[in-house]
Amino acid sequence: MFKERTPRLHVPEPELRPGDEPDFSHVDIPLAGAVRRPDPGENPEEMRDLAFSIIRVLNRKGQAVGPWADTLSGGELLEGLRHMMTLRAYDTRMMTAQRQGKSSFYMQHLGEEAISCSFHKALRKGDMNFPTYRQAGLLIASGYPMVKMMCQVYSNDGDPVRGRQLPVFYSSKEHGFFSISGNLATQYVQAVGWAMAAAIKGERKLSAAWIGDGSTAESDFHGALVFASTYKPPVILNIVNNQWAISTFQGIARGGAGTFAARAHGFGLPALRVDGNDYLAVHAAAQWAVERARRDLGPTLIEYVTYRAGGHSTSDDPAAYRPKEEGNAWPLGDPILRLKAHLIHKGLWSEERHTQAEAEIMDAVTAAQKEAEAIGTLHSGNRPSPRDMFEDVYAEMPPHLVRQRHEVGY
Amino acid sequence: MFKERTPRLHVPEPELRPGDEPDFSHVDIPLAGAVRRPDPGENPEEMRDLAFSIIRVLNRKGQAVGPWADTLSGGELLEGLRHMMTLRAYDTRMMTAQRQGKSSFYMQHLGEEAISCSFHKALRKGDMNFPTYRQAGLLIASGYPMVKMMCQVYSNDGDPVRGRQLPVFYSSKEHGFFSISGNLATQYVQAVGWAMAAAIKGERKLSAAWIGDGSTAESDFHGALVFASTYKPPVILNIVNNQWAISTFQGIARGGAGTFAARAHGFGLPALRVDGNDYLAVHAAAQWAVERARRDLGPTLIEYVTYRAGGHSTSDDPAAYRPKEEGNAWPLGDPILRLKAHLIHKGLWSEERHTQAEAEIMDAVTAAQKEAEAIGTLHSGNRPSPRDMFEDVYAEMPPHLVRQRHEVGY
Amino acid sequence: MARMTMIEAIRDAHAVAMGKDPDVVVMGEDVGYFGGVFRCTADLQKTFGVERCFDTPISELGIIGTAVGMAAYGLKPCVEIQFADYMYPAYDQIVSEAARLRYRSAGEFTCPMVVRMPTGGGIFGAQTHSQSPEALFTHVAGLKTVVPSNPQDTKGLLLASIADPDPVIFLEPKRLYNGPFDGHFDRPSKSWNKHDLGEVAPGYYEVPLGKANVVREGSAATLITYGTMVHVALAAVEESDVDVEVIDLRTLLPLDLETLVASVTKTGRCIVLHEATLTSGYGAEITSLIQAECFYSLEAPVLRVAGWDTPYPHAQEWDYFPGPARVKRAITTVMEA
Amino acid sequence: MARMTMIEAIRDAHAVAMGKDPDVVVMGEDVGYFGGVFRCTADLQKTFGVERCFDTPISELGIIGTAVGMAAYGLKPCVEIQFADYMYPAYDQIVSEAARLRYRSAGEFTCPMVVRMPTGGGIFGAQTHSQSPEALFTHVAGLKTVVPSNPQDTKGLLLASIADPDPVIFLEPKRLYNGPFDGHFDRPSKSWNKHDLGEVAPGYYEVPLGKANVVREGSAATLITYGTMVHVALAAVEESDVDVEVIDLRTLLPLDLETLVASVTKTGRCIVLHEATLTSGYGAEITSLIQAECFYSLEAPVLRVAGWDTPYPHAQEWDYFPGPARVKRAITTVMEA
Ligand SMILES: Cc1ncc(C[n+]2csc(CCOP(=O)(O)OP(=O)(O)O)c2C)c(N)n1
Ligand SMILES: Cc1ncc(C[n+]2csc(CCOP(=O)(O)OP(=O)(O)O)c2C)c(N)n1
Ligand SMILES: [Mg+2]
Ligand SMILES: [Mg+2]
Repeated sequence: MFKERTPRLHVPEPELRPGDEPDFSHVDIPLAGAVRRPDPGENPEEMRDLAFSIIRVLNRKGQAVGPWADTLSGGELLEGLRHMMTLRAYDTRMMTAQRQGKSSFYMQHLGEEAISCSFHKALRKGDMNFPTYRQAGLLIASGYPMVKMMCQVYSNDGDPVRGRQLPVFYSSKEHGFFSISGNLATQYVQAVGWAMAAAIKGERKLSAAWIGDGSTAESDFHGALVFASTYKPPVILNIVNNQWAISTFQGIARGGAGTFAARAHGFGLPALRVDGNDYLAVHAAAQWAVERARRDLGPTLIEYVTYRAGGHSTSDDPAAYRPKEEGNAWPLGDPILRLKAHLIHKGLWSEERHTQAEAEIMDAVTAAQKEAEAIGTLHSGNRPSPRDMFEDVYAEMPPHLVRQRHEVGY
Repeated sequence: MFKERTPRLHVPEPELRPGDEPDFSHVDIPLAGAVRRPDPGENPEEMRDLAFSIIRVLNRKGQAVGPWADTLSGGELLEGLRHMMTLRAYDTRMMTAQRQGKSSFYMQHLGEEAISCSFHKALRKGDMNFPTYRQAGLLIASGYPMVKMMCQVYSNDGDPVRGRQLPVFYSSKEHGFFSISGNLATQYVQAVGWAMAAAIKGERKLSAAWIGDGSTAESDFHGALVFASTYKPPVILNIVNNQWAISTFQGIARGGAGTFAARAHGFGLPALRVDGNDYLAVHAAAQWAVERARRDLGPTLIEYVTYRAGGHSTSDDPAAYRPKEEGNAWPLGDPILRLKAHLIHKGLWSEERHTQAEAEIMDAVTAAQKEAEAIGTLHSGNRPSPRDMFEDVYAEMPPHLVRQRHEVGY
Repeated sequence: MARMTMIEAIRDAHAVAMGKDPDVVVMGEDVGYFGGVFRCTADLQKTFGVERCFDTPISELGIIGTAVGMAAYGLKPCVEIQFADYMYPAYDQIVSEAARLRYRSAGEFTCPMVVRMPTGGGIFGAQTHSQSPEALFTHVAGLKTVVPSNPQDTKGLLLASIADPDPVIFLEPKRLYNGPFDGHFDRPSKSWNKHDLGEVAPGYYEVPLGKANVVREGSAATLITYGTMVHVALAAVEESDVDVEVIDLRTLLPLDLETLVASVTKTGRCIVLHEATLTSGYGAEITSLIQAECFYSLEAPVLRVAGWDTPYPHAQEWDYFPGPARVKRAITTVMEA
Repeated sequence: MARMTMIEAIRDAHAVAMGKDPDVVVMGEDVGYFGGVFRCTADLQKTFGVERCFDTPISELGIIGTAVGMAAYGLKPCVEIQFADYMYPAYDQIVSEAARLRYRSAGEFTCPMVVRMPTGGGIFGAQTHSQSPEALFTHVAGLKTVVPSNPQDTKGLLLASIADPDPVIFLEPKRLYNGPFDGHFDRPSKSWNKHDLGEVAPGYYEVPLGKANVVREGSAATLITYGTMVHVALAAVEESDVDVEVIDLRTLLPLDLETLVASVTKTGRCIVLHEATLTSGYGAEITSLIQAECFYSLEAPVLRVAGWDTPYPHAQEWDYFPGPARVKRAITTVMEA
């Protein structure tokens, strides 16, 4: 017989809270280059190990090492650096604009720039992302006009979604960026449906689903995995594990055991776990998953390990629930500095060029901002019409809405 | 570079359809006694193998073998046999009664009797099951009065839930049987909440969640695993894999890869996979999980591998979607015959005693049925009052319901 | 013209739509090989292939969630929720996603899909196989809600729903699947075979959304209803000696308010009848509109007859169901007011 | 008496209830260590321990689903859904489970729980942080639905809800969290500090469920409303020269019909006002009841003023919100009818 113990509620707690010294020494981080790269066609059951490690390419010296290296040319890497720097500059300006009251709300990407910027490079025209609010890098990397993004942030008359959405919930079919919902996780399963449609139509397109660590707890995550494992359509299931979901740490979402990547195993799907602050590793993993999709081998789940260095949104102050300097202490570093170091190591970049590029980028962003502000900001200038409020509820406006619109005087 | 292939929708299909010869030769069934039994306190990560095999105790000769044997005494086994035989006799009578129009609906357990009957033996008073419609064995094994069950099947005036529920959706707090919902899976996560409550109150009780293979696709299954893995309350997460969900085979629910048991791994929870037609194996697995709960080691997931030998319900005819004789061909056999053989092997039972017991049990069931029918059946005799229709919507009847009740004349 | 049950009309509409448009796909629990627990999709898989009609896992969320993605891609998913009582797990995907996708993307992404589900009681299905949740859809901007009452309309409305560029909730009164049930549960059941509206034209035709049908003209009062209750209303009116006009809404949203207002303006009295729970039921909306639009014509308050504010019971089903007796009482009340 | 915001009143009610009854537990997204994104549960974890107030995974289904199990066990879960707009994933557990458990088990299992959620717009939250889904709850038998309009009521109603033996949906108009917002978005915002109803008594008290509050007596017309709109109504009435009686429902279900009927019988005119989408909104139920009960007193049709039948827009928030101007126009209309 065994000794009975009275049950307790085990509420996971992060080890560190405000006032504590940041410490990530318990995080098991493999050396760059250490994780094997199986052929994408290998049996998923033979690669379960990949869900419990971290694929890394860039080492501390800025070298690209190991079997996942060399998926991108020097030119592509330089472009990638520019994308990440642009996203960061954009974030900086928009955060400030929000603080100035020019916008109602903003959400930044600080520390997570590599993921969306690099992932985009593995896609092609016709593929579709179902992003969360923290993948604006997909738009930047796709060349979407920044002025348009800003117009949405300002909810002015240039806003492509007519002032109907929160600032950062962009939408662009042309740029493979599905309209962001605001309800967490709902789009994860929609991405699976989109890929099923591609499979039904027999068209060579894939979709990429995006979700945060905290949001994996939502039902749609499960629905997505169930349908993805059943029909095996060309979908890539991305989880951005930035370790925080507003004020709760990742332990609340996964109970302190296993990894988010391992969720795929219960569905017979392969999973990769990747250094999300390593532009090269993100791309290599994405490319591997893209190959599986394009070979009709089915879905792949990828967990990007990163750290949300900023607040959740402009409404959040992380100092209330975690140590202040934790972001700087995160051992996987800053994705921009790491790619910069690699490019310098390769002789393709220098501190001077970086400083100059920073200035150029900021100039371009500022110019775009001027252009957007010339149209209007949240409380001034040209704004979408109240008439727009009644449009697009249906393709054709039904009588009761026409009546209501008339009541408003339009 | 790789060769691109146009994606297709991979719709899983069972290998056999009506007209085909039943064939289970592809099912990998380990020998009885072959699967190891780790200590319940072992690290869940060290026992992932248990989710990919089948724990079996009874071999073809009727012997109980291996590390999972010997959890029950001969007397307990004899009682278990009686429970299963009673459940089967009850099913037979109620199926007939439904066909005679005495009831609106019925669902039987044919082939799955061992699971609920044996599981119950691992519990104690105060524990709570959150069953589906296919675990009436829990009530039978707990000594719940059969007449009461029948009164509910007949929706007569003796129906403990006042005619409000479908026939087989029983409820008995005293017997640790939570009110069955009718909406699949919803109760899986409620069981986790119940166990969390026990943990919050520090009371030595556990709960058992029940779900069918098909229903694991529902969102509540995920919610249950997320909350169970986060707070680690004393809950046992049971999956009855009877291979069919109405007309769809288990491949639709799990995409033909992995096992249902393996779903636990993504949450860091231990999982067992058990021969559901082996009364001894079911009990041994249940006891192992109960020990984990009572030692406050947290949740355990158990997948019971069985086969739904009958139709889904009285509204279903399985001949429309699967080979007729598939039930008989299922290699793990009939749970009653297997336990019977074991008891005979042990010298505790004989063909004669079995035949005699069958007759006795059928007499008892028939007597109960007479008693229940004396009160009434669906369309005749005493039935719950329309007044009952308005009760228990709230603890206290609000004015609008009083008004409506008066309108009906009560 | 062929005689059909409502089930056959649904199947026929699917077959016609799938034959006409390769982008129409059908999915749901048990709808593929087996053809649905009510057989509404029988043979579609055989005819159109497993990629056009297939079984899904038991996840209503997954069904609607993937359908949203498919619709955004360019397909026209026509999905079945096995019982309306089981639509709740998909409610978020319907309300927050399907209904609002066009709006929030300013028309860039759209969601043309049909969500079919059997509704209503009268089959001893108890609380989880009897619900009529239409009011939970009519409150949601971006959805259209349709409830047919006979095979002829069913086919035409379903084809119109599939052709519609927006998400349509298509509620099928399951008590009408096999015959025009008039609420007299204790009489032999009738079949569509002997009913005029059981005649269904072959090929493609639409019954337009948003157009109500005056199924019986009358001068003394107006009875507004839909689905199963159309037949209950007609039976009750036949049994009463009051000349009641009976209107079958067919589409709850968009609503054919004009037809309703014209009728009530004429009759001066109005009953609204549905099987769903009274409080905050769709009858409340109709009542509110009628009292606003016809205030000066009304000689009596609009009277609602509906399911009681309780879950749908099993044994007391016929005490719950608003049958002809209650409707006749209501006619008397509204005439005497 | 202490001056409190609505947020502080909620927190205080929690603290009082938890102090009084060890079975009261609080959980939800971010409610534990951090104390909730609106700070409604601040310090509860510190005071009562991590087992009485804790953070949950981001699964509204899981929150309500586990709460149902806890309530059935004997606890009294008081849970927060971060925004009402995010309650849909939990809707099945609320409608099919919490609301019907007592009924389907004939009282053997019950579900005493409170589901709190911030509702309403006016904070530039757009379609996913602005909704008022009360009608989706009032249609469901087995639920009670409460909407407070000031700190004093909030505390008493929340304590009454926690004490209630059945599931209560507690909708908190977030635009009132910090002050009595009257719809004049372009004027400086007011605080509860200077408002009488910001005075909250210490300790335990209940404001009973099912009792409306006549917040302004009047003789010319009755304006029935709840939540944020109470303040909008009062502002509009003050600015008009019509003597309108304003009623704050406080509890939508059970409804204090008596108080409403008494008022409309007296005034003969009635406006129903809410922020939620018009069609099938709760105003339809009120309107239907009033026209039925007060038919012979009504001198004008009951007039509904509500949010438009569109998703809640972002930039056009103040065109959507039914502010004082629209209410004043409605007063004129109803008086001139
Ligand atoms: C259905 C739903 N529930 C709750 C919220 C509120 N909410 C917005 S973001 C967020 C945290 C998400 O965390 P995570 O998924 O880790 O993404 P991250 O913000 O870290 O990128 C929460 C709870 C929501 N938007 N939708
Ligand atoms: C939410 C919900 N969706 C659909 C149904 C209809 N339904 C009842 S039983 C069933 C199949 C369940 O299969 P499984 O979970 O394998 O259990 P089994 O019947 O095999 O024991 C379905 C689809 C339901 N009751 N609830
Ligand atoms: Mg996160
Ligand atoms: Mg099954």
